[in-house]
Order: sequence, then structure tokens, then C-alpha cells
Amino acid sequence: MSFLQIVEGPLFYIAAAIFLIGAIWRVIGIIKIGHKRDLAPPKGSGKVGFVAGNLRHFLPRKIFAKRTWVHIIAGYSFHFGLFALLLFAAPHIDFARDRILGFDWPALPRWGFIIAAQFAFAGLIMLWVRRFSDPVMRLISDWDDHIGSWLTFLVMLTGCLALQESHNALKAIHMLFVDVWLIYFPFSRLMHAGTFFLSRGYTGATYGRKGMTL
Amino acid sequence: MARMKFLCDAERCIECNACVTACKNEHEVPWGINRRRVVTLSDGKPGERSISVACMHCSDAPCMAVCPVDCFYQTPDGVVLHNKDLCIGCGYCFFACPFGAPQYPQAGNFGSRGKMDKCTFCAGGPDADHSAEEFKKYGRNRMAEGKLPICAEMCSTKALLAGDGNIVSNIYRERVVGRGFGSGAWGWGRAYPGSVSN
Amino acid sequence: MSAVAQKAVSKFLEFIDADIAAYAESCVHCGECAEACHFYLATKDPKYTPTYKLFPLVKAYKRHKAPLSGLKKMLGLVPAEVTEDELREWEPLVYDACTMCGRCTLVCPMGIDIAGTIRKMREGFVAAGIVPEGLSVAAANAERTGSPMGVTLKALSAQIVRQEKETGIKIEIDKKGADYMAILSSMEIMGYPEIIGAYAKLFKQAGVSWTISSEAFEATNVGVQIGDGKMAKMLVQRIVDAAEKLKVKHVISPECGHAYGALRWAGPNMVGKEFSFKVVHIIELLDQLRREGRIPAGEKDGRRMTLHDPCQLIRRGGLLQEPRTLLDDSCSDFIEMEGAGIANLCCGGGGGVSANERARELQMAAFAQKLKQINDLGDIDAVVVPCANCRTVFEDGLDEFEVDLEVVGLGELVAETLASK
Amino acid sequence: MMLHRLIAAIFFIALMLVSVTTINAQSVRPPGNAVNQSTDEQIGTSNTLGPDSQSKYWHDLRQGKSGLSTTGRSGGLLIQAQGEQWRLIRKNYIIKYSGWVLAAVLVILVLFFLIRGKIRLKGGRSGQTISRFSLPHRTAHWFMASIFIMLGLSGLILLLGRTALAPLIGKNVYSIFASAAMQGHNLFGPLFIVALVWMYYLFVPGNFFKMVDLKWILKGGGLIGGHASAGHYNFGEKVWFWAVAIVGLLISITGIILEFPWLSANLQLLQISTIVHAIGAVGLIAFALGHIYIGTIGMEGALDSMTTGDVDVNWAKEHHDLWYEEVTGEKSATHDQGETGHAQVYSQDKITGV
Repeated sequence: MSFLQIVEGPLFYIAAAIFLIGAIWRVIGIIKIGHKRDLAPPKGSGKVGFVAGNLRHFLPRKIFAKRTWVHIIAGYSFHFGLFALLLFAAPHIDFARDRILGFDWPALPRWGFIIAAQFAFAGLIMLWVRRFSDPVMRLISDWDDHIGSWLTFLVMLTGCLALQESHNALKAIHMLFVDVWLIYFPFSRLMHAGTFFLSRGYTGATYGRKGMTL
Repeated sequence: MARMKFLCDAERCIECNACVTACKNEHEVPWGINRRRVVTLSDGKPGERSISVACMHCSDAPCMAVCPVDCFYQTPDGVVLHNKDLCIGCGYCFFACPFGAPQYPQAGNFGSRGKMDKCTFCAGGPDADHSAEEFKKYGRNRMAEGKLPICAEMCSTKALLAGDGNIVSNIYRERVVGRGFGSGAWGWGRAYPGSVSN
Repeated sequence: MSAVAQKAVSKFLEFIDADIAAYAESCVHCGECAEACHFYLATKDPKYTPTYKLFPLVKAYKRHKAPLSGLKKMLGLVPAEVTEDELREWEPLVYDACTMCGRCTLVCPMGIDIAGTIRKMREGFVAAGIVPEGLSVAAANAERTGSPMGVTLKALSAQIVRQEKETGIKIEIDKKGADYMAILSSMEIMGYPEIIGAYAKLFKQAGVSWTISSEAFEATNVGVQIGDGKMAKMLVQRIVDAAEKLKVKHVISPECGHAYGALRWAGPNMVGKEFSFKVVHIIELLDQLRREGRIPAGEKDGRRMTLHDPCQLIRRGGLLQEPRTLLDDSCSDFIEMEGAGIANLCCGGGGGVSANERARELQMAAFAQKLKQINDLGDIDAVVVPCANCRTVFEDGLDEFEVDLEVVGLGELVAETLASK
Repeated sequence: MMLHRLIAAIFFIALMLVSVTTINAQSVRPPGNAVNQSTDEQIGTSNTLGPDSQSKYWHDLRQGKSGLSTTGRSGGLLIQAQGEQWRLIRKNYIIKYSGWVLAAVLVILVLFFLIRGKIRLKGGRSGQTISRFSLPHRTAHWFMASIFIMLGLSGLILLLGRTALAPLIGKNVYSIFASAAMQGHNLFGPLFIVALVWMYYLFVPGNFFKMVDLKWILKGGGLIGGHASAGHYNFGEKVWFWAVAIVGLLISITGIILEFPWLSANLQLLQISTIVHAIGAVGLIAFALGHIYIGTIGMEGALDSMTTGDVDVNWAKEHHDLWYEEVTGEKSATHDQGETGHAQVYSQDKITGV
């Protein structure tokens, strides 16, 4: 069995299983901690607040955006780029069709892929650079932040370096980082991708019950 | 060992483009790639000439010199071949080649060139002779079958000559003598310096 | 782990519900919250980054309560135990440098309610006995008299008599079966007793039957501010008992930030049952009466005014429009400050910070931000501050910076501009 | 011989540049008494069986005369003459010397470090700091730095790999590196332009040359000894800034041409672009090595300005005295009389204790 076959075969399935089970375990674990019942008579709907909170926090507020526009642009640019690459890159769709789902969907054209990659890289580098050049970020960042950023960066980088799609070694390196990333995910702050809707939603629900404006 | 050469007799080429078509068919090259092309000079004017041109398999091949990954090699027959497994599609061989031989699939897609493709003198590539990979990457290996390039083989006017350089130049010399005037064969001065025959 | 730290940690863990767990899991350390915190903006000291203030609690969560923490512990990947030294280091951050204004939640891409989490974190600090001195004095006062400033019934009675004399309206104490029972913050009783007169005037005109209880007249809940659940409950219980005894239908929460949240939202959960009465904020009530035409507006106040948005009423209380509609009727030259409304800056003295002598310098630095916001408006005659605590902070701050600016309460303004019958 | 070829190469580049810009210059009207000759009729022999010499005909083709073709990317061009020059410049000059230039810079830096050592703060650290670069400045700088490093490494792999790397790791492995390097280089290229524009915008104030810079040069930048006054940026930093700006612009333009080759059908333009791109990049990398040296191990206290953004007051006084005075309104007493900075006075609270 070649190295590539291992990293995109058994190791990938193991990593994907750890990723899925770990992430779901953790999200359910959080939900299961539960809350006490709120006895105060509500002024509005908590459920509506949950959804509203989730939506509202996608949009930055003007007064803060003036101060933090660089982070907002970097953050959005990274996340949009990443999801475009993850979901619409032709090799990813092929991989999903052949190994997981059995069906495919339209892929980004090559130029679309590259533009998405530009945004993703620009955003991620900016966010990471800020992590060590801003005293606030230096104080609050820990190893988890840096490992998470670097692993994601390496997954993206190795993926793009393998863009010629002609060397198995490059693809294998990419897949290896993907596997590591998947295994690392449920134990790390990367989990925010699976818990952000809870934290936004819970705050939103509290606000909603109290009839607070978001 | 014989030194393989191409020669196009401009006095005979009738711009039928059959060499181009035969080459495409023989090697099943993808859309958009023509390993050979026919250039017409003074089109529609007195003295019109046509020349079929592809990789000339130069002795001191510029492509070989500039390739950053050193993917070219020359066979003992003087045929310049390249290894597509090494090629990164940078396009430098195209910058250097005097004859515009290197071709790239999906050129123009955000600057990405696929792996370079060019005339192999129907001699395949570094993969095992007659293997499926060799055919897929480089086309048919006629040389290994003891045959000469298809373009010259099927040229109806025998304008395009391919094969051992000495034999090719002898044929040409006879023609020139027969025609009663002399000049250098097209491209030979550049491709095979020091061996121009008259 | 020392016993002190142990106490704090077990209190932390007791208070970590799914909300706080989701917050701890979701924070990506993006640092945006710093840009919303007036303490950070005033000092540019990174330690005032709101999410940093939560670190001990998050550490405890990750070590003991997070899903998969058991697995991570085996691999040695959980954070170390919280130490007493850490708690002492964080004490000023949790008490002096957070007014629980909740502005950080607005900027947080994850919507983390840092203010609410700080409130619960303080429970741990109280359990460990790591509390600033100013607050513990207030707490002792509250325990003794029910009021952080030690306001006694005698003092209140004196103020009521004076207001009766001034307005010529009789104020009935302990009137059974009244519709509304007003409670007041100690700041109002001691500093701005005119509000009692204003209530009398407004309710007389509106025909509202109301009273003040002699047993529970204090609205300020120092237990909530300091994070002492037991005391908070005791203070709420006192109001509940009085309201039930007088059989009132409503209890009016005064122009005081934390008091409203403590009684309206936290109250039933603290005493463990639903109230037999409704809690209504004075601004809500005035707005309702105004809409019902029971307190029609008269001649408007012509001074150039702006409105300070007290965090606990506007941002965290949801009373965004009510004060503005009331002001539109009461004030002819009203101007909003930049960033007014839900994202307005805090005065810098809420959440017990103004009662905490140690935090004075920081509070003033934060107030300077507020002052700049007001100064940017140009010439302003008065600022309407519908929160007694903010009002004290304003007056203190304006004094400190030697700025001549009038601070008025909303209730008084509405009372003053009432159409005469 | 060497010199001769070098001159020829430079002449050729100049010629190519000129020919690109003066492509329309041939519409000059011929003199009135000129014999009107149709060049078309000159091509080929008038009689296919005639005895004429065809040397002119073939010569023209050799020089790049075009015909017509329905197929192929090169169209009717039979012989592309300048490819040979391009090959010579690339192989004999750029690849050959760029490695040596970079090696020489490294050697010079090592020697300099051994001889001069770390430039220490004469007064030691004062413990007081002064703000030098804001957060956006630092972010832009490190953004540029990370992209520069990635582009530099991948570019050098492509340029020198065949000579320096392939013999060590073998052609097959090297091809993997080269493939990755090329994809990465093309990917990060456009980001360099973003970084360049952003950085230029933030850093250009204060980077214009002034009289002080002349004095600075005359004093050898204070490296040799003695003190050279400087404002917010000294002469060396200004040169570095403008080198990045101008060479960076050249590299960006040529990079775009190379990355989007269909933008121009002109092969010459692509060939010139590779040459300009490589020379510019090697120059910048060489300069960057010096920049990194002086910013890290070369000078005590210099790195602070790009990590925390705050530099030691003594560092400011010793290296950027005029700037220090401008910001604080205080005499630094390290420079000559008469070289006072601008009178603009800021409040003392720009200095913060540590």
C-alpha cells in the first residue's frame, strides 16, 4: 500500500470518524449540560431570539466596524474563501463523489478556485499576523490558536501546491495534513465551527426572552 | 547511429495540412494541441510558399537548456524527448524554442499551462515502449516499431522528409540538382548548424 | 489546589450551564471585544480585553466540565488548575474593570455574553472571599439595612415628607391594595429625592394608585453586583414579601440599571417561584401612560439635551425606544450622540465599580471616553441619564474633569414637562 | 569576451524594451524621392523554377518574418529569433550570477557581524518606551513579510533549483518541489500586490528624501562610527522602502504578465518579463537579507519596533534622534547642534513606562 493510499484510505476514514464522532459528541455534550428553567415571565420569544442572534452576529455593527474593519474583512475573506475551496474545488467534489457521497455538484472553474484561494490565504495570513503583532492578541492567544491556524494554513497550502495534480507525493502530503486536521478538530478551538451557533443562539435566546433589541 | 532530422521542401509543400491531421490522429492529441503546423508565406501572392513545421529536434536544443526541471533528453538518434512526469508546465521551453514547437493544454486558464506537449518524432517518451502510459502521454511510438514519423510517411507530395539526416539531405540534394537552383533547406541552418547540405 | 481556589472553582462549575459552556467553547480569541470595552479603550492595556477576564472560569471549565475533557486529561492536554494567586490577579479585572455593560457581546462574532458570564464568575470570587473592600462594605450595609448606602426608613421618611411639602401631594406609605409599589435606589433616596416628588405628581395626574413599602423600599441589589447569590436572593425576597403583603399588582423598578434586571429577570429564578405581581420599569410605565394619554406632555424643555443609554436598561434591558419617545415629547432640542442606542458607551461605573474605591482611577479613565463622546456633540446644556447609578458616576466624573453640564433624570424631566391640568 | 557578451546582453534588453514601446514608430512617411517598392513582391522568387538565390528569403525568415497559419499557438511565425538571446541571458547571466550575489551578501553579513558585532545601545535600555509603529503598520509589514518569504523561497527554487537542488535530491524529487513552488508562486503572487499597495500607502509618509539623508550618507550611516542623525526613517530605510516600492511594482507588473500570459500575445514581452522579474527579485531578496540582519541580530532594540511597536527611548535617541525630538519635543542631546527636527511638539504622554 502506498503512502497516498494510506492517507486517503484507512487513515482518512479513521480521521473522518474521529472528526465526526468527536465533534458531535462535543456539541451534544454542551447542549446536555442544559439550563435551569427561566421563571421570569418572558417578554418575547427565546426561539426567535436564537435564530435572530445567529443571523445578527454575521453582520458587524457600524460603530465597531470603523475600528475593526481590517479584522472583519480578513475574517470574512478567510472563511468565505475556505468554504468555497472546501465545497467547490473540483478535486474535492471528485473525492466526495468517489469516496463518500456518490453524487457530485458543479465545481468552481479553475480561475474561481484560484480567486477563492487568494481570499482564503490573504485572510488567514492577516488573522495570524495580527495574532502576534497586536498586544491584545498576544495576551489572549494560546498554543491552540496557533496550532489551529497553522494546521489550517498547511492544509490549504499543501492543497494549493498540489494544484498541478500530477504528483502523488504532493497529494499525499495534502491528505496527510487533512487527516491530522480532522483528528485535531474535535479537541481544539477549531470546534468553534460547530459551536458558534450555540453561543450566538443562547445569547440570542436570552435577549429574545427579555425582549431586548439585537 | 543515424541522426534523425526533419526537412520540409518548400517547393513541394501544397499546404494540404494532412501532416497536421495525420499527426493528431496518430497520437490522439487533445483538442487545441497541434504538434505540427503549416505556415504559408506570401499567401495568395506570386512566390507563395508553404512549410510544415514542428519540433526540429535541435542538436543544441534551447528547450533542454532552459527547462527548470531538466525534463528533456536526447536519444542517441538525436530525437529530443521530454518526461511529462517531471514537466511543471512553466512555459520556458516555449519562450526559448525557435520553432514554436511546445504546446500546452488549457493554456490561458489563469496562467496555468498543463504539461508541455510536442512532436516526439513519433518516438514516444521515457515510459516503456508501446505501453498504455506512453501512448496516453506521448502518442504512438512508431520508431520502436521501426517506422518513420507519420507526417512524412503520408505526405502526398513528399515535401516533408523525415529520417536519417544523411539520407534526407541526399534526397533533397538530388531534388535541388534536378530543379536547377540551390539554397539552404528551411530551418536547417538553425536546427543542425554545420550540417547544412547544398 | 488551595481550599480558597477550590471554593471558587466549584462555584464556577456550579454556574456553568450550556450557555457558558458554549461561550467557552466558541471563543476563538479574536480580540474584537477589546475594541468594545471602555476600559481597554481608555487604557489600551491588553489585560482589559473582556474575554481575558473570563480566563479562570474557562480554565476550570476546560479542565473539569468540557465534553472530552476526560480524554484530554489523560493525554495531559487540559489546562492546569486555577490557583488562588490567579484568582487574586484576576480579582481587579473581574470587579474593577467590568461594569457588565455587555457592549462586548455586540462586537463578538460568536455572540458571547461576557457580561453575564462575569456576573456568574463573581459568585466564585465571593465564595472564595476574594472581593474588593468597597463592595464588601456595601454588602455588609445591605445585609444590615437592606441598602448598600445604609439608607434607613427614617431617612426615607424625611425625604418623603420634604417632597410632600414641595409638591403638595400626599404620598401614602404601606397602602394595601395599591396597583403599584414603587421601590427606589439608595442613590435616588439620598441624592435625587426629587424623583419621589416626580412620581407623586405623575401618578396623581395619571390616576395611578401607588405606594412605597416601609419594609422594602430599596431597589439596589448589591448581591447581584458583587456576585453573592445568597444576598441577592435575600434582597429580592424582601421586595417579594412586601409586595405580597401589600397585595400590589405591580412593582415599579426605578431608574436604576442593575435593579431592573435583578428583579425583573433574575428575581423569580432567585426566589424559585413566579411572582404574584408584575415587575415594570418606570420608563416602561411612563411610556405606557403617555401613550394612553394619561400624562399628556406640556411645554417642552428648550435646553439642548442628549441621552445617555444606561447599559442595563437599553442594551441589556431592551428599553431602547421608550426613553426616546418620552424625550421627544419633553425636549425640543434633543440630539443623539455618536453611537447612541444599543451600542452606546457605558458610563464606566456600573456593576459595582462606582462603589469600589480602588477602581476610581480606572472608572474616571473610562468616563473620559464618555465625556469625549458628549463633548464631540458641541454645546450641550444637559444630559438625560435615566439611571441613578450612571447619574452619580456622571456627576462625580463631571466634577473630576471640571465640566459644567447638567445631569437630569428622565422621570423628573417628564414630570416637569407635564401638561398642567 | 565576458564583458563583450554582457554589453551585448544589456544592449539586447534595451533594444527589446525600445522595440516594444516603439512598435508603431514605423508609420514614418518615406522621403518624397524614395522609390516605391512593394515588399510583398520581394518575397520568394518570381518563378518557382527560376535560378534566383533565395538567401534573402531565408534570411528574413530567420529574423522572424511571419507567414500565415491556421493552427498552432505561434501562428505564422516560423523562427522566433529572440528566444536564443533570452536563453543566453537566462542561463549565462541570471542563473549564473544570482546565486553568487545572494551567497556574497550572506558572506558579507557574516563578516560584518564578526567584525562589527551587534550594534549595541550605547546607553543601554532605559526601560522607557516610545511608540514607533502602529498596529496597522506592523500588520501590513508582517503580512508583506510572510508573503515575501513564500514568494522568495518558491521563486529561488524555480530559478536555481536545477543547478543547486536537483543534483542533491534527484530530478524526480526536485520536480515535485518545482511543481509545488510554481503553483505556490502563482498563488501568492497576486497577494504580493495587495501587500505592496497596502504597505506603500501606510509607509510612504516620512519616506521622502531630505537634506538630513545626505549628511547621513556622508557619515556612513553611523555604521563606521560617529553619529548620523535621522528622522523617523534613515536613509537606508528610505532606500529600502523605495526599492520595495519601485522594484516591487516592476515585479508585480512583470509577474502579472507572466501569470496571465494570454493578456499579451507578445512573446517578447513575456521573455523580457522573466528577465526583469528575476533580476528585480534577486535584488530585493539580497536587500531583504540585509534588512532582516539589521532588524534582528544586527542591532539591539530594532526588532521591538515591529513586534510590540514600541521602541526603547534610548534606541530612538541613538538611531532616530530627529524623530524622537519631533515626537517628544525634547532634545536627545546625541546629535550636533543645528540639526533640530520639526518644532511640532507632542505631549509627554507618548512615552510610556514599562
